[in-house]
Amino acid sequence: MRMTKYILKRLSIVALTLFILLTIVFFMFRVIPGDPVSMFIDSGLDKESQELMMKMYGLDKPLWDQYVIYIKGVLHGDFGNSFTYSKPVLDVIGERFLNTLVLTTTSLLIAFSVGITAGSYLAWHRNTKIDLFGTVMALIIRCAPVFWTGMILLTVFAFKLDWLPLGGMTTVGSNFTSFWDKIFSLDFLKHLILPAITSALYSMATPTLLMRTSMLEVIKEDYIELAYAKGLSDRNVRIRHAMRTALLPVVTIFAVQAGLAIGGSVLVETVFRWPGMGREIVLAVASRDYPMAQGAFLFIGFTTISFNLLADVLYAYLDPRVSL
Amino acid sequence: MTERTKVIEAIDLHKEFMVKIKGDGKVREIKSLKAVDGINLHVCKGETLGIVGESGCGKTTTAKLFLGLHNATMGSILLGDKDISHLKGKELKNFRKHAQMIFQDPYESLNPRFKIKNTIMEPLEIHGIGKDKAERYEMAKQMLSEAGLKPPEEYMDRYPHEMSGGQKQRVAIARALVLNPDFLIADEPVSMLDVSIRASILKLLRKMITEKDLAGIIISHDISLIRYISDRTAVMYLGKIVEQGSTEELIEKRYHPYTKALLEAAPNPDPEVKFTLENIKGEAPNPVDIPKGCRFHPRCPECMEICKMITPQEYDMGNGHKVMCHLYGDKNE
Amino acid sequence: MKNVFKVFSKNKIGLIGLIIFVSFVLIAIFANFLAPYDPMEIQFLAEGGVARLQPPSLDHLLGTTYMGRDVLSQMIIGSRVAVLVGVISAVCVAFIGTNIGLIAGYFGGITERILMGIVDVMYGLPFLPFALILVSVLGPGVQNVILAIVLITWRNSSRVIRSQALSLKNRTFIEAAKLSGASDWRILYKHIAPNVIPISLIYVSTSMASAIMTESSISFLGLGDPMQVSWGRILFTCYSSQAMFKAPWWILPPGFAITLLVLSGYMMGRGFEEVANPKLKER
Amino acid sequence: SGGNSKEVNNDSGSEDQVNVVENVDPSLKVPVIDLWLQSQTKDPIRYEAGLMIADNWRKLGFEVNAETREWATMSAEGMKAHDHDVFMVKWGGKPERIDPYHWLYSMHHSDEAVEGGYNITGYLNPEYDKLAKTFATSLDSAERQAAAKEMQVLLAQDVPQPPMFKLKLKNAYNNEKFTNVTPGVGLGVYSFWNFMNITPITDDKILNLGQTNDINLLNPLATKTGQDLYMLKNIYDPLVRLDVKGDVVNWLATEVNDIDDTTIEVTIRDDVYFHDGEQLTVEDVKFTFDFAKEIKSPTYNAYVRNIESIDIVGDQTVKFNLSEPYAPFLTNTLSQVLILPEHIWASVYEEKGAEGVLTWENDEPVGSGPFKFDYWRPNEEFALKANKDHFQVAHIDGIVRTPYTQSFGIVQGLIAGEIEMTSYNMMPLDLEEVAKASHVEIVELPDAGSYIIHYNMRHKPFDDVWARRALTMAIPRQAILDIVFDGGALKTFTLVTEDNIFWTNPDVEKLDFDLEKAKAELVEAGYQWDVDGAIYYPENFEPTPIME
Amino acid sequence: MALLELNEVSIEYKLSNGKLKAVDNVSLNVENGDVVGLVGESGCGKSTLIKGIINLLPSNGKITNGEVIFEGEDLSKLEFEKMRKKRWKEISMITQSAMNSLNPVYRVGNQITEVILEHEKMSKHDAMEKAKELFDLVGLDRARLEDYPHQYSGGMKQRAIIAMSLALDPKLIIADEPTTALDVIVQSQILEKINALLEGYSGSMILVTHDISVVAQTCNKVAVMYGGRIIEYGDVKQVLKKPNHPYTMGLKNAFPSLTGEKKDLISIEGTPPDLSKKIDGCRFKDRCPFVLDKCKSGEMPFTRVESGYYYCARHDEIDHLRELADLSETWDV
Ligand SMILES: Nc1ncnc2c1ncn2[C@@H]1O[C@H](COP(=O)(O)OP(=O)(O)OP(=O)(O)O)[C@@H](O)[C@H]1O
Ligand SMILES: Nc1ncnc2c1ncn2[C@@H]1O[C@H](COP(=O)(O)OP(=O)(O)OP(=O)(O)O)[C@@H](O)[C@H]1O
Ligand SMILES: [Mg+2]
Ligand SMILES: [Mg+2]
Repeated sequence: MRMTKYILKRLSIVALTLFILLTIVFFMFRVIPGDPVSMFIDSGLDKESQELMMKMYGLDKPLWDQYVIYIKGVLHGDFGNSFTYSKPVLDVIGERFLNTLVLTTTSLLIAFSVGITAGSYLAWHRNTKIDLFGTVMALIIRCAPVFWTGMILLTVFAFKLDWLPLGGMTTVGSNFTSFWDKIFSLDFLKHLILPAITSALYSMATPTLLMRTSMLEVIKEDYIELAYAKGLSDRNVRIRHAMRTALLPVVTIFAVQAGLAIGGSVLVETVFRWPGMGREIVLAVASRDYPMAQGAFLFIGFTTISFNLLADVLYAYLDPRVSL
Repeated sequence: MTERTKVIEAIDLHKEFMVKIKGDGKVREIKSLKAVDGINLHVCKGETLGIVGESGCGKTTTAKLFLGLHNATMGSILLGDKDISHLKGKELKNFRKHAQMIFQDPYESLNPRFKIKNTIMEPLEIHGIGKDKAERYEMAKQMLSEAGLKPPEEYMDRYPHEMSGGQKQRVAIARALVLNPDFLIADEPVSMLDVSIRASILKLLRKMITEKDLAGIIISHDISLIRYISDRTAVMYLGKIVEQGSTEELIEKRYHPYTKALLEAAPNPDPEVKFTLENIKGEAPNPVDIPKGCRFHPRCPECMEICKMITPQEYDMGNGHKVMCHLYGDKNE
Repeated sequence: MKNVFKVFSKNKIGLIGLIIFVSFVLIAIFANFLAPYDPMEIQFLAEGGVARLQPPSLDHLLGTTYMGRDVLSQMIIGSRVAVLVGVISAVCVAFIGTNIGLIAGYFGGITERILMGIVDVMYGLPFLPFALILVSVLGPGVQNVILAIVLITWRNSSRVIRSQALSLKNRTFIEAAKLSGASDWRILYKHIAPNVIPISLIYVSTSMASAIMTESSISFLGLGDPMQVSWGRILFTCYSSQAMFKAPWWILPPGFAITLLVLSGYMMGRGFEEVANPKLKER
Repeated sequence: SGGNSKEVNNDSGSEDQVNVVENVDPSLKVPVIDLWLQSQTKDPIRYEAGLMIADNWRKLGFEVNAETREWATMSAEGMKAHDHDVFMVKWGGKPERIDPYHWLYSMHHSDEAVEGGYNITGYLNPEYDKLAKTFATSLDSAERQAAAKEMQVLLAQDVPQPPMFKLKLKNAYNNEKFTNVTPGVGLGVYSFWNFMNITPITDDKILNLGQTNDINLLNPLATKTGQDLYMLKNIYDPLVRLDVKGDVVNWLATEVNDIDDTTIEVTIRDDVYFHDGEQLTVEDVKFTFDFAKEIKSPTYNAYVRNIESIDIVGDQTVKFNLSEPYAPFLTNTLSQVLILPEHIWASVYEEKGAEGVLTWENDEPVGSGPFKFDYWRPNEEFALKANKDHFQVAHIDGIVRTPYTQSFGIVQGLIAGEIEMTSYNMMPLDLEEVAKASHVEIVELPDAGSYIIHYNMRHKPFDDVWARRALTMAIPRQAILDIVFDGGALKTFTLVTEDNIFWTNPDVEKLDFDLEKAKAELVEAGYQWDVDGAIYYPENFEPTPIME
Repeated sequence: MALLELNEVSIEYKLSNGKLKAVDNVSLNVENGDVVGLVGESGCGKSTLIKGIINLLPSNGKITNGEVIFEGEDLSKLEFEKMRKKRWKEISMITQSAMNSLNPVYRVGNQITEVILEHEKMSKHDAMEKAKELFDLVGLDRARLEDYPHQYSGGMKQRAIIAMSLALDPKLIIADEPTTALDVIVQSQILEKINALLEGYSGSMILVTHDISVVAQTCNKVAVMYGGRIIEYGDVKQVLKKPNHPYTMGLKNAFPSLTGEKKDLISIEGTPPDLSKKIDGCRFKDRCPFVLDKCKSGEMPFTRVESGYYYCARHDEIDHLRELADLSETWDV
């Protein structure tokens, strides 16, 4: 009961934050020079048509009115129509968002499972060569620009070796009956491998290093010494006592990483032509598709915040000492 | 005992904290915690008052209230005849010259990034004492050697981590006294130190208090230490002073059952004397929910029906010895 | 400060990071002398024609780009943007973040709530998309990229510094300073600030790393300053011309350089972490 | 310092010291030229070329501030607000621009020199305006042709916004899968006729197209990108179509008669059915034009603006009454407006109103064209299938169009056989790449559009014809062709490109790269230089907007 | 045969810049039924020594010399698996800070049953039953087995650890400062509990503390450790009544007492030796008021007495020194 109340309270803060975000974003987009219509002058939009088009988009109204209309719409769950697609923004986002989500979730799962295992392994073998090597490697991979890693992987595995496709989400001409049908197909999987690995490599260092540090802290704790004194096996101490507790701070950064991954997905999506949110936001900004850009931005913001909330709840669930 | 002038006096002092604590489920609740719950205390010139009590009973809070580091929720603190409990700005700064404190943890009470000389010279600088740096340097040196760090030059340029705990505590004493205060509180000044050097710090404190004719309060949870250093002793339990009087008399008469318990529990280095502690149960309750009636009654071996309902008032047993216990109610009527 | 260098001399990782970083700074400072060619100058072959996509040779140690520009010179000149963006944004981020964190943490109450409220909202902003939009709003240009980075990343350090300030302000030596009569500002800047500086320095280094990364990402997406050669832009040009699969000499160096410089940031950060680590403030 | 070509090096050696003044009046200094470059993302060619142009202008003493703009910014501030100094645009050579109405009338008539108008440069020449009027309204094509040639001469002298290059468009297709490829003017293999004519060799009769971006909107009344319209033209039919050379051929219309200057009568076929089975009638034709006008369709506004009314005059005949003579009525209006099924659009209108029609997705378009809509998964695939019941049936069974964001994807797709055709213009590196794959064949076709540099005659120094001419002559065309285009383009000196034989005037003055001549003309006009080589106006200078 | 026999055990830590000899040549016998108190200042090597006994030294620590014979077997040479089987079953431990010795993320009950299940074939249910009995034994409410450690007070945690240490009926219990962090009253409760438990217990115990009074109250033997060496060992009553080493003398007099007349407390000035440096001569020489030239170099002379041994160069003048040591002036510097 209390938990629900807490979450509701947090959600109301989230709503407020989102509202502020929305306002910032709304006005920010209007400050950008350029408009969604004049870009088409060269392809044959004469001056009257331009005005008609501005009117069609509701951009002839005073800024404040546009804002009020937009906010009212948002409150009713209507984010307006995308100028580019002439579809409700939510429809477009929904699709792109799922794509991004599939990619980031996969990569985060890889990153965290590998990172946690590697991190605790390194901590357990602290001050050895393996530890040094692992730590340095993790750092190096963390520092390589993700788009560059992607480009290299693409060159090697797709271009040179021709093992995997050059990008995109599915093979040209393949036909799937549903979203789920698609994402569980072998073809999709092949397309997913490189981008997922690329962004997993990038996100992996943080959980690895954090897990390592956290383990090192935990190893010093008295209850680990006691666990040994109790005659527990090495494995038992390591997994049941050390890893379990060391996991806690890693959980909190999951949210941060997830937010980063979703926000940063634009790079991987660009390199691998993944039709996701990140790329959409760039396109929308470039084409001054205000409703689309606002919506996408808000959506990413919302996801980031939700992940934070999720992490807090998860943390409280995992750590009996913490109450919300 | 001659009648001396009160330097500082607390009248009906209260301090409440709002704390977040865990309720049922996994959500925090905000509750009030009465850390200090109406105490009356005073110290006179050249006198040392000891305060003993278990952890969490409000000793440190009391000390901080005396020094204006906390604002009292209720009640007042009189320095001379001035209430200092809600001072601000310049007045507060002025008051600082009169009252100083030594903290429990010498490792914590010195800024790790300050050299010793900076630590000691800083108060002088703030209050504009001494005409220039050189003079302040001299004053600091003088103070250090008074605090037993000889030769002082050797210590002036050190960082705290280059000194032992005892030495740091001496620096802390020097810093506290360099402003020539009238009033000094030492909050568990030796509890973090090794037994072998405790005595010298205690002695130094005692010497300073008498020599400089200060009013001193020394806080400890160890009543046997208090015996060695204080003229008067106050026993604190869950935010209240349950018994106070001259140290010797208090140890001898031990009116309050809690005082008795404390004294009995005090460790004794004599292997011939074994424990006799049977009569006190459990641990001090959480100050967030203080028991009704006498706050000691759940642990008290002599608990009566009345104790469960009514908070006892303070009874004067003569000679300034006061007890807060229903056992002594009739004697006073 | 002296301590910092002392610790660095003992801390291998930090030291290596420092050396790498200083090397890049030197390259950036002397870029004009070091670069064998003008990075934008189109090179011609002896037999005529643009020297397109020449593999590494003595004339062009790292080969040439599709437009016949010398990759090595571009790399060297490109270090200027990286170092500039890195250093300036890092210093600004640390300065703003530290001050806001200190003030919020120390004064608490409504000040803290407002400042941290802002930080919370900032945390809702997805970093890269927001940076992209800001750059679109402000127009391309290194200074705008820096501004965008600073506007967003100060949130990170301010949060940590605040929690540091929060814990420091309850430390006894702060109470002791209060007892000495020190004013709030004195306590804040003479007593607390020096104790958070190592942490700020961690943030200087790591924000430097992330600023460089962000700049290169923005440039890679084609939104950087087109009139400045930067590593991200070299990669962008390489990616968008169709040469990326064919010219490893073109695609590899900028990535390595970014990695190395970013790495140096994190390594220095590790060094500062040792400084900040309470283990060293031995009892 | 960059971008020096051999050509430039040769010429910059001239050390003539003409008109160098020691103490020149600083107020005469020619103001800085802001040259807007296209950001590299949108077009690296315009970016690189711009840098080279700026370099050469500097050699004349002009101070040039070259900075890049995002396309959206540049279009709003330059194309629309005309607030630029100078920038470059690549204008597409769409088939409807074969009739040079757009180039000659819209882009240079004084009526269009307002915000949002096409006369971006602000060219005001009464003599030209007169010719333009004739060109726009006369129904006599010889008269129009003469006017057009004359106008081109004027433009070549005055150089308000000179064309510089036209691309050699190189499209690719898979010659093991398809044959009979017929690229159309302006569109290359993306032309309607190609889709009609291309013939499969194997059993795989679906044509896979690779493009750089996705289509956006299938509502013919509201879409604004060519990409959308070209696909819609396969689904819907216009009354007439422009053939591969750009000439008008009847399509839905069986007969088109000019009754007089402002009245045109059109008779349509009686065997055309929409994809839902309803017959296409004259009512649909009338409805479409009326409807486009009524709901103020931005796409068609320019075309239907002149239509006063439409009368149904027979079972298969309608009469268009124009408010004023409009010469390109056939090439523009009748070939562009796609006939919509009234039974569908009228009910949408009823339900949603005018605004609703314009924002309607129409994501399952029903037309009458030789291809039917199949499916569309945005950013993945867009598919059409052949309409076997059409009066003209394509040889292929369908088209699948895949958007690749990166051109290398297209190239690799072609090589790997993922796609069989692209209208993406192959760059030299791509050509190198596809040369390895024998099944990829290149078709080449000169572009009907060109790269135009838009001076702003409202701003200094472009208000002076001598400055414009000199600047034009300082554009290192050959060097840019060699270095930037790597041979993938040609020089052009008239907006009506040389391949447009009927309309072009190849005998205009050609202001090719010649720094010396440029300088000489400037000297003649009285421009002066200080000792550092910076350029100054003559004393008591009055700009000459056009040549007299 | 002694239950545990330490023969000339030395333990070193590897540091980044050298070595630190935390335990230097220590010999000790623990007989069945013995309760040995190990006292000494902070950092003198107490914890290191007992970690050495059960082979739980951190990775940079190593037994460099001597043997640890437990029931005839040298534990220091035992391989991990065999040692692991012995831990808790034969030797259990009550750690220095019970506060942190319980894993915060598991219920206390589970942490107790975990050790039972690890060493004994028993069902979960039976193990839980056993845990309940143990809780009864140490006076904790059975229901609290379901709680997490953070829901316990300090005293309760300490009791829980004591309960855990008894779970497998070990032959030896090692308690490392079990009461340091606790309040006087709670401390005496715990000590009393330990005493009570020891009465019905056949095994032995080593109790580490820096508080002589704890030793006095609980142990029958005491080992006084200083600078890595046990400088005096013997029967509690003997050692505390008639200390033989000047350090023991000082230490004993540094403890305040509530009983008896109030005499001056003694303070042993100076700091313990730096164990990372090689020490020549007596370890206590820098702080010893009786130091002579002969103390300053060579090995410390070993003197065996009836119940144990001590190291002091002035062993023939001990009685005289003892008298001097009672005077606080002796210790003033
Ligand atoms: N700033 C504060 N905010 C909330 N609660 C506080 C604060 N300071 C002290 N308390 C609470 O007030 C009570 C009394 O604390 P105080 O520190 O005065 O006790 P103490 O007697 O000094 O204890 P100890 O012997 O452990 O130092 C405790 O329960 C403590 O948790
Ligand atoms: N892991 C370690 N690495 C290096 N030195 C250590 C390590 N653990 C302890 N030491 C050092 O060994 C010496 C003895 O430490 P130990 O913990 O045994 O002392 P102790 O008597 O238990 O002290 P305390 O009363 O503070 O617990 C100290 O000087 C300490 O600094
Ligand atoms: Mg306290
Ligand atoms: Mg210890």
